[in-house]
Amino acid sequence: MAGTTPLLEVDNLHIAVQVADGFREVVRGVSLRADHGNALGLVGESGSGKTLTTSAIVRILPAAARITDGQVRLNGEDLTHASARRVAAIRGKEISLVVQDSLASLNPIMRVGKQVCEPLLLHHLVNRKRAASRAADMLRSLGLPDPARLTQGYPHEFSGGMRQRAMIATALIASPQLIIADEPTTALDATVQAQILDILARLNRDMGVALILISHDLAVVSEICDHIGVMYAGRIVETGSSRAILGQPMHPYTQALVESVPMSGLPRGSRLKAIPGEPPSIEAFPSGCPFSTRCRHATNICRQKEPELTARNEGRVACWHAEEIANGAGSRLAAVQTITAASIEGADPPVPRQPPEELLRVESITRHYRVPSAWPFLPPLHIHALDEVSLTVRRGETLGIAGETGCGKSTLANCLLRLADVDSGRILFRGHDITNIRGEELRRLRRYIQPIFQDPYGSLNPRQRVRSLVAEALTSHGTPAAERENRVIEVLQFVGLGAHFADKFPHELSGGQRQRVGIGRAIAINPELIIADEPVSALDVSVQAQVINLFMDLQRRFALTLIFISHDLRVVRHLSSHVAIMFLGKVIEYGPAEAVCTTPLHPYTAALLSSVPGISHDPSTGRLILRGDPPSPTSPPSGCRFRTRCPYAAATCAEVAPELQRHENGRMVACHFPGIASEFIGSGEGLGGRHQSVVAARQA
Amino acid sequence: MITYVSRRLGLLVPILVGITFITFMVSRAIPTDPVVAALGQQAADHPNIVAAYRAQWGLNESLLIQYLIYMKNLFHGNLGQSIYTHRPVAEDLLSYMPATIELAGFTILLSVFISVPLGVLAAVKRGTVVDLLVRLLTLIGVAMPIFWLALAGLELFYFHMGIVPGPGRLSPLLNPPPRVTGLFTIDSLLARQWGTFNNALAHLILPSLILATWTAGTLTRMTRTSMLAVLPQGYLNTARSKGASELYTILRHALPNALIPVVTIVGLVFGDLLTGVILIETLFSWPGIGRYAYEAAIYADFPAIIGITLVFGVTYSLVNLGVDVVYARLDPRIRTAMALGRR
Amino acid sequence: MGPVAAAEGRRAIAARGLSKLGQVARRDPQLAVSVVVLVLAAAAILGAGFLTSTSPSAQDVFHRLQPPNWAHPFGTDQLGRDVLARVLYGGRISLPAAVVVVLFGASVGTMLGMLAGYGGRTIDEVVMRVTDVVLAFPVLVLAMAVSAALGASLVNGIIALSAVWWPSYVRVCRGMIMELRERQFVVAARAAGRSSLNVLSRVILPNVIPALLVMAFVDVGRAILDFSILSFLGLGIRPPAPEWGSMVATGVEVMDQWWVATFPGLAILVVVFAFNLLGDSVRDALDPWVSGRR
Amino acid sequence: MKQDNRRLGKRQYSLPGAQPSRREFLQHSAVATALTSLMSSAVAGATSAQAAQPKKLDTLVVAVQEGDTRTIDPDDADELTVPIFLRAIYDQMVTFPGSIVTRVVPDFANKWEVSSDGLTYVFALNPNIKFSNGKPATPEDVIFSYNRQRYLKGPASWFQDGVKSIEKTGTHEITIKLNSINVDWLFLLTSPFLSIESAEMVKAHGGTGAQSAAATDTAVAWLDQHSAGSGPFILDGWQHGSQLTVSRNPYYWGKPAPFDRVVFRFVEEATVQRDLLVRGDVQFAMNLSPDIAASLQGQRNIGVLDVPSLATVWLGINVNLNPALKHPKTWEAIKYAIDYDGMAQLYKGGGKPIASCLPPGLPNALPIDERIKQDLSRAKAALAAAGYPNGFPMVLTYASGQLYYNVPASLIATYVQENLNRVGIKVNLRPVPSTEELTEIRAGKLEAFIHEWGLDYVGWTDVLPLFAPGGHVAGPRQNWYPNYSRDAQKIADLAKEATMTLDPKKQQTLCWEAQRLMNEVGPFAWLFEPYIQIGYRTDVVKSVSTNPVWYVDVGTVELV
Repeated sequence: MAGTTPLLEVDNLHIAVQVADGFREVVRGVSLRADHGNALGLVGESGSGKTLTTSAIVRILPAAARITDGQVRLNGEDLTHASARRVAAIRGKEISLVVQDSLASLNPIMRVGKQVCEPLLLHHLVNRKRAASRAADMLRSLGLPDPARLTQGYPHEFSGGMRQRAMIATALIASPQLIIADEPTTALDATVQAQILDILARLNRDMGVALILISHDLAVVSEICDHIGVMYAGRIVETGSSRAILGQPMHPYTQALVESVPMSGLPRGSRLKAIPGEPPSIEAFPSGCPFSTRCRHATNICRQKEPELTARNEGRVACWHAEEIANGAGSRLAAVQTITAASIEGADPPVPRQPPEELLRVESITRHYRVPSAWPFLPPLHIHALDEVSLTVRRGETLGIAGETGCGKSTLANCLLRLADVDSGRILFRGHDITNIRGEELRRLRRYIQPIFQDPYGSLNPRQRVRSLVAEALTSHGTPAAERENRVIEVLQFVGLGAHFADKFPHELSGGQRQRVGIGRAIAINPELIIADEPVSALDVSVQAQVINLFMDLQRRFALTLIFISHDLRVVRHLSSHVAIMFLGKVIEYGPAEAVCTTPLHPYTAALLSSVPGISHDPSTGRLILRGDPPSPTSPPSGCRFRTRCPYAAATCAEVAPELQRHENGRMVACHFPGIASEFIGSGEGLGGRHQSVVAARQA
Repeated sequence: MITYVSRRLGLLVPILVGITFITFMVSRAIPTDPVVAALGQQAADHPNIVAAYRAQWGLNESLLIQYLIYMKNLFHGNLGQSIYTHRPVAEDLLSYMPATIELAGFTILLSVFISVPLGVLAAVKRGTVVDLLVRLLTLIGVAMPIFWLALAGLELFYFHMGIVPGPGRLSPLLNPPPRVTGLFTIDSLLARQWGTFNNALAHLILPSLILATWTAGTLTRMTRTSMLAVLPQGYLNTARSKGASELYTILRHALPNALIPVVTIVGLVFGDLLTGVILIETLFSWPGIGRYAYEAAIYADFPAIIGITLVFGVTYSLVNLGVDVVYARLDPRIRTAMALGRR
Repeated sequence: MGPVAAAEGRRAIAARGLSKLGQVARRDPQLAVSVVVLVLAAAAILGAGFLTSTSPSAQDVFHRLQPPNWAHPFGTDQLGRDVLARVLYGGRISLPAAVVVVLFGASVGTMLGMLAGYGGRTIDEVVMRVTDVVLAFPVLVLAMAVSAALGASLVNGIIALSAVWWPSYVRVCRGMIMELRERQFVVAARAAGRSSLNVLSRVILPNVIPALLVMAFVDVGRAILDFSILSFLGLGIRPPAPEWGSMVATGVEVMDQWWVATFPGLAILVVVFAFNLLGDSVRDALDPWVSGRR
Repeated sequence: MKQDNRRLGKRQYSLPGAQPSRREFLQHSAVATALTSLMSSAVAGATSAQAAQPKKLDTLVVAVQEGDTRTIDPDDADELTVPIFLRAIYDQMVTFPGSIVTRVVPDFANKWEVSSDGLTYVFALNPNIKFSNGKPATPEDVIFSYNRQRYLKGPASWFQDGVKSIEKTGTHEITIKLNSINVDWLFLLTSPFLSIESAEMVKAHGGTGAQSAAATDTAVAWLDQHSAGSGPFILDGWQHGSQLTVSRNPYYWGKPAPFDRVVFRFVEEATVQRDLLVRGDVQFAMNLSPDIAASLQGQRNIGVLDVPSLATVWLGINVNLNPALKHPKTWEAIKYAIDYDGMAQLYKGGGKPIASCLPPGLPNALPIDERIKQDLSRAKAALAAAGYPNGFPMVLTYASGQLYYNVPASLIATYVQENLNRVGIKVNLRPVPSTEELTEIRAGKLEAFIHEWGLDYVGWTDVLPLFAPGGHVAGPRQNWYPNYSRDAQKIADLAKEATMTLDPKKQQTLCWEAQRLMNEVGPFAWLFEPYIQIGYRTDVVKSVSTNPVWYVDVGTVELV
C-alpha cells in the first residue's frame, strides 16, 4: 500500500450538513483508495453517506453540505483545498461521474450528442466537429446501434438503458482515470441492469479505468467489484475483498445485509434475517456504535463508544464484537449452499390432492389505454397494456407476477381490483362475474379484494390519521365503531406497529412504517384476496426484508390468497407458490414458482433469472444478456412480442404469435421453442460461452 | 404542429362567439336607448333615420336575432359605430391598435430584460440579502396600484425633474413617421428618421417602466421559482461533473430550462398587461385601445366595448397560442408529445 | 370513514396548519411582518371611530385641499373632507368587498372545478369551454362592461369582479382533482369501498381546499387592487362613500395637492403588499402546489 | 332648433361657447373679462419681460382634448370639440367681434340687410377672399356649402332647417330667405358648423351639394385630412388620438399668422396639459381643471384665461315621479338649501354663479344679483309647508365621469347631496354613464338630476323657451307643462311672447319677468355657468381672442 501514490485517496473525510438547528456531521472520517484497474464498491442504505462521500471527491456537494475535515487526493494532489477552477479542470477529464437517474441527469432540452461531447469542449480537447464524431464513436462502442440518431435526439426520446449508456459515454469521452458510478442501475429493469453492469465491468477490466461503484444492493456491487466498503451512518463499518465481505462478513450489519436479500438459494417462504428498525436519520445518529440500536449482538460498550475501523483478517471492520461474530457465524456461503441443496430436494410444495377452490379466474382480458396526448385535441395514444391475459388463482395460493417496466402487471392489478375497466374478457371472483359490476355491488366486492400499493408515500392520504386509514374499509362497510377500534389496534399490532401509531399522521412515519400501515389497511377487513403491487420496491434493503417477512406471516396466519407483483424475481420467487411472467401485456410463462425459476421454459424468463445480480454468481460464467430495451407498448412487434430481443428468434416468431400452452406439471408457456434457454441455466459452466456466441452471432 | 395550430385557431371561434354573445347581452341590459346613443339627439328626432338604423341592426327583433344580425355585420367587418367617437368601431380599433402594440410589446421586452437577470440572481443567491431585496421589490411591484404610480411618476420624473418626455407617443413638434406598421419606433427606423426614433423611444420609457412594475414583478417571481426548481436538477451536477464552471452551468444548462415555464407565464402576464394598458394609456394620453376602452366604459359605449373585448380576447388567445407554440419549440419533450399525438 | 374520523381529520389539518404557521413565524420574519401589518390595518379600519372623530363625509369647502396638519393629519380633499378619516373608513369598503369577491369567485370556481374534474367528460368539456371564454376576456374590460351596464355602485362593482373572478379557481381546482384522482391514496380510498361521492368529499376535497385557501388569500390582495382600479375608473362605487381607488382618482385632478392621492394609494399598496407577503409565506409553508397556478 | 347641443353629454371638454373675434376688441361686453385678463397679463408679460430673447416661434402647440371629434368636414361635423379646428381653417358668413357675443361683425360677408319682416337676408360678400387654392370666393361656394350640409343629412343638417332658399343675386351677392322669424339667425351664422368651403376643391374630391349628397358624396374622408377653406390656416393632417396639424394659408385674405404651424396636441388629462404648459412644451392648455388653473395663477410665464361657456348647470326636478317632489314647496326647499357660495369654492375659476337659465353673457339674462342664495330657515319652512318637516328621500342622478367643462359632475353632486342632507333631504346619489343619463332624462324617467345645457348657437332663444313650461327641457324631461299651474301658464306665455318681440327693451322686460317667476315656482335650482379655463405661455403669446364657441381663435394669436 505504501510507496506508490494511489490514483485516488480519500483520507478521513468529514462532511457536515446544515439541518434545522446547525450543522450535523453525516460523513465521519471516511477513507478510501482507488487505483487503476481497481473496482471499489460502496454499499449502504439511504442516509449512510455514500453519495455525499463520492460527491465530495469531485466537490459537487449540495448547498447545505460542507467538507469539514479530511482530504481527497488525486495523484497526490489535494482536491479539497484546490481552487474551484482547478477542480473543474479535473472533473470530466480525470474523474467522471455516472449517476442514478439518467433522465434527471441529462439536460432535457439539449441534444444528447452535444451533452456527450461537452466534456471535450469544456476541456478544449478537440474542436466542435471532431467532438461530435467522437461522441458518436463512443456511443457506438457502447453497443448503441444507431449513434447518429441518438446524438441528434433528446433524452426523453430514449429508454433508460440508452440514456444510461449515453451517460457512461459522457463520462468516458475524455478518457478519465476514474469513474464514479452512483447507483447506475437502480431505476433500470433487470435485463437492462445486466447490460449496464456488463459495460462497467468491461471498462474496468479491459480499459483499466478505476471504478467506484455505489449501490444499496450488495448483489450489484459484488458483480463487478473486487473490493467493497460497507457504509453505515456516515462511516465505513467494514471493508475488504468482495469474496471476504460476502463469504465472511465480520460486521453484524454486513452480515445482515447479506442475509436480508432473498437469494436463489434460500428456501421459499423461509424468514429472512431482517435487521430490525430502520437506518438512522441524519438528524440523530445514535450514540456509541450507530448500529447498536439495531444489532442483536450489541452490548454496553457498543452503546457507549464508537468502535474504530481496525484491520482484521484480510479486511477492516469497525465492531467491538467482530471477532466473536466472525467465528460464530462461520462461512455463510457454505451454509447457504447446503441449504440450497436441501431446499431443492424438498422444496416442491406439497401438491394438494384436492386442488383448492378457484378464487379468481381471469379469462383473456384485454385492456388498451388511451393516453391523452400531452396537448389537447390530438388523438390519444393506445397502449396495449393487457392483451388476452388469462389466469387462475386458487384459495390459499400466492401468485407472483413478474415482469419489467411496461409489461402490464400494474394494469392487471388495477383490472383485478376493478379500479380499471377491461375492454374485453371476463373476471370471475368465486364464480361470480365481476367484470362489469358497478355501484353498490362493486362497493360490496371491495370487502373481499384489497390492494397494497407500491408507494408508501403516495398511497396514504396525508390528511388522515393512521386510525382512520386502517379503519377505512371497515367504516365503508359499516363495522360498528367500537369493533372498528379494536380491530385497528389488533391490526396495528399484527403489522408490528404499536397501538400508539393510531393517532399519527402518515408524514410522521418512516417508509417501512407506512408500508406496514398499507398492509394493515388491506387486512383490516379480512379480505379473501390481497393484491400487492410492488409493495417492497420503494424500501431500503433491510426494511424490505422486514416487510417480506411480514407478508410471509400473513400467508401463514390468515391463509390469505395473495397476488404479489414485483419486478424483482428474487422477491417473487421467495414469496410465491406460483409465478406468472409477463412481457408486454401478455403472460408468457406460468407455473409453480420453484419450477419456473429453476427450469425456465421461456427465453425471457431465463434472461430475467440470469440477470438477477446474484451474490453467489460466479463472475466467470456468462449471462444471458438481452439486447436493447423492451419495445414500446404503443406498437408491439408482430408475432411473438419478445422476438426483437430474443437471442433465439426464428422466422416463425415474427409471423405467428405463440399461444400460452400447457406444459407438464401445470406449467404454461407461450413460446415456439419452449425450454430452449433453460438448458443453459441448470447446467453450469459452458453455458456462458454458448450464450455469448449466440448473442454475438445475432448481434453481428 | 400545423394541425395543432389550426385546431387551436378553430377553438378561437367558439371563444369569440362566447365573448361577443356575453358582451352583447350585457350591452342590452343597460337602459340606454341604442338609437339615441348611437345616432345622437338630432338624428334620434328624425323618424326615417331612426327607422333605417333600427332595420340595419334589427332592433325590432328579438335579442337573439339582433345578436345574429350583429354577428352577420361583424362577419363583414362592420362592428357598428362608436357612441363616443361617432366613428366606425372597426376603424377606431385599427387606428388605436398600433399604439397599444408598441407599448405592450416594449413593456414585455423591458420586463423580460429586467426580470430574467433579477430572477436568476435571486435564485442563485437564495436566502441572501440580494434574494430578500429582489423578493421585496417584486412583491411591491405586484402590489403597486399602478394608476397611482403612474401619476407619481409623471409628476416626479417629467414635471419636476424633466428627465423623461411627457405624455403621448411623440413630441408635439415632431410629425409621426410615414405609417407602415403604425409603430412609431419601427416606422421611424424604416424611414431613417433617427430623431423621431429617439423621441418615440423616450416617450415609451416611463409608461412601459410603470407597466412593467406589474409584469416584471410577476415574471421575476416566476423566473426565481422556476430557477429554484431547476437548480437542484441532476443535469446541473452532470454539467459540473463534466468540468463546467458555475457560470457556464447556470447560463447554459439551468437558464434555458428555467425559462421554459417562464414563457408560459408571459401569456398570463399579458392578460395583466391589457388591464394595465387601460390605466396607463388613459393617464399618459397614449392613443391606444386601452384609452379607448376607458372612454368606452365611461360612456357605456357598447359597440366599442364589444369591439375591444373582441380584440383583447383574440389577442389574448393568440398570444397564448403563440406562447404554447414557442413553448413546444423550446421544449423537445412537448414536441415529441405532439408528434406522437398526430400519429 | 365516518363523520367522527372526518372531524378528526379536519381538526388535525387545522392543528397541523396552526403548528406549521407557528413554526414558520419563528423562522420567517416575512410572515411575521405581513401578519403584523394586516392586524394593524384591520385594527385601524375597525377602530376608525377611535382614531379619528371626523366623519369621512363631513364637508368643509372653505377648508378644502389643506395640506397635512394637526387637525387633518392626512390633509383634506376637494370637498374639505378629512383624508385620514376617509382612508380609515375606506378600508371598511375595500377589504370586505375584496373578501366577498374572492369568496364568491372561489366557491363558484371550486364548485365548477369539481364538476369539471369529477363529473365526466361532457360536463368537463362544457365547463371548460365556458371557462375559456371568460378567461379570454380581459378581466378589467369585462368588469368595466358589467359595471357600466349595471351602473356604478358597491354591489355592482362586486358583481362585476365576481363575474370574472371564478375561472382561475375552476382551472386550479379541476387540475388538482384530475391529478388527485390518479393518486394512489385516492385509488386506495376507492378500493376500500368508499362511494365516489364520498371519495370526492372526504378524500379529494380536503386535499384541494387548503391549496385553494392559500390561493384565495393571495387573491384578496389582487381583488383589493382590482376593485380600486374599478373605482379609480369611476365604476366601482358611488360617492360619497370613501373607497381607496376612487380617492386616488379624485386625487388625479389635484396632483399638486399630493396628499389627496398619496395616502389612499399608500393604503392600497401596504395592504395588498401585506396580503401578497402573507400568501407567499403561507404558500411556501403549506403547499408548494399552488405555485403552479395556471 | 330644439336640439340638445350636447349630443350625449360627452365629457364636456369643448362646448360651443363664447368666442373671440379675430381682430376687434370691445371693452364693454360682459364677456370681455377673459380678454381683459388676457390683455393685462400679456401686457405685464411684455413689459416685465426684460426682453427675454423673443425666440422665434414657428410652431404654436395647443394642448386640447380630442374628445369625440369624428370629422373635420364642416358640413358633417357637429361635435363640440370641432369648432376650434374649424375656426382655424374656415370662415363663416359673419362672426363675433372678439369675445363679444352680443353682436355680429363681417367675415365672409362684408355687409348685410334684413328685410322688415325678418325673413329675407341679403349678404354682400367680401370680394378679396381667396380659398387656399388661390381662387377667389364666389356666392356659389356659399350655396354649395350650405346645400351640401343640408343634403348630407348629417347630424348638423338641422342648421339649414329654417332656410327656405339661397340664391345668388349678384356677382358678390347672395340672398337667403327663411321660413319663419328667427331673431337669432345672424348669430347662428357665426357657427363654425356653417363654414364656407371651396366648391371647386370639395367637388374635385367627390363632394356634391346635390339633393343626393347623403348617398353620393365621398369628400368627407378627404376633408378629414385636408381643407378647402379661406381661413388663416390649412389642414395638414389629423391623426386620431395624437394630433391635428394646420399650417399657414398663403392666400389668407387677412393678416397672416406670425407662426408657420399650429399643432393641436390631443391630451386628455388636465394635469398632463398643465405639465406640458408649465414645461413650455405647449403654448396653450385648453382644458385646465379649476384647481389646476388656480395653482397656475401667478406662476411665472403662465397666464390663465377664464372664458364663459354660456352653458347652464342646473338641478332639475321631475314634477311627476317622487311624491315628495310633486310639491312646489319642496322645490323651494331644495333651491334654498343649496349653498351656492360654498359651491363657488369648488368650481373656482371654472364657473360663475347664474341667476337663471340664461347665463349673464347672453342677452336678456336676469341680473346676477337677483340670484337665489342659501337660506336654510326658508328651506326648512318650505319643507314644513310641504308636509315634510323632517325631509324626505330622493334619488339624484348625474352622469358619472362627466365634466361640466372642467368641473367634475361628481364633485358638484356630492356637494349638493351634503347640502340637502343638512335640511333633512336624504339624497341618494346615482351616477350613471352619460349615455344612460341622457336616455333617461329624455324619457322623463329621472325624479331629479343635475345636468348641463349648452348652446347649439349663441342666442337666448336657444335657452329660455326650452326651460319655460312645456319647453323642450321643462316639458318632456321634467314634466312641467303650462297646465301645471297658473304661474306655469304665465311663464310659458311670457317666453313665447318674447321670442316674437323684436323690440330689445320689451324683449328684455318679458324675459326678466319670466325668469323671476321661474325662480319662484320653477322645478329648477340654477347651479352655475361653467367657464373654460385656458392656460397659456405669457412669454410667448402676447394676445389672443377667446370665445365661448371656439375658445381660442388661433388665427388671432399675437406673439411676444
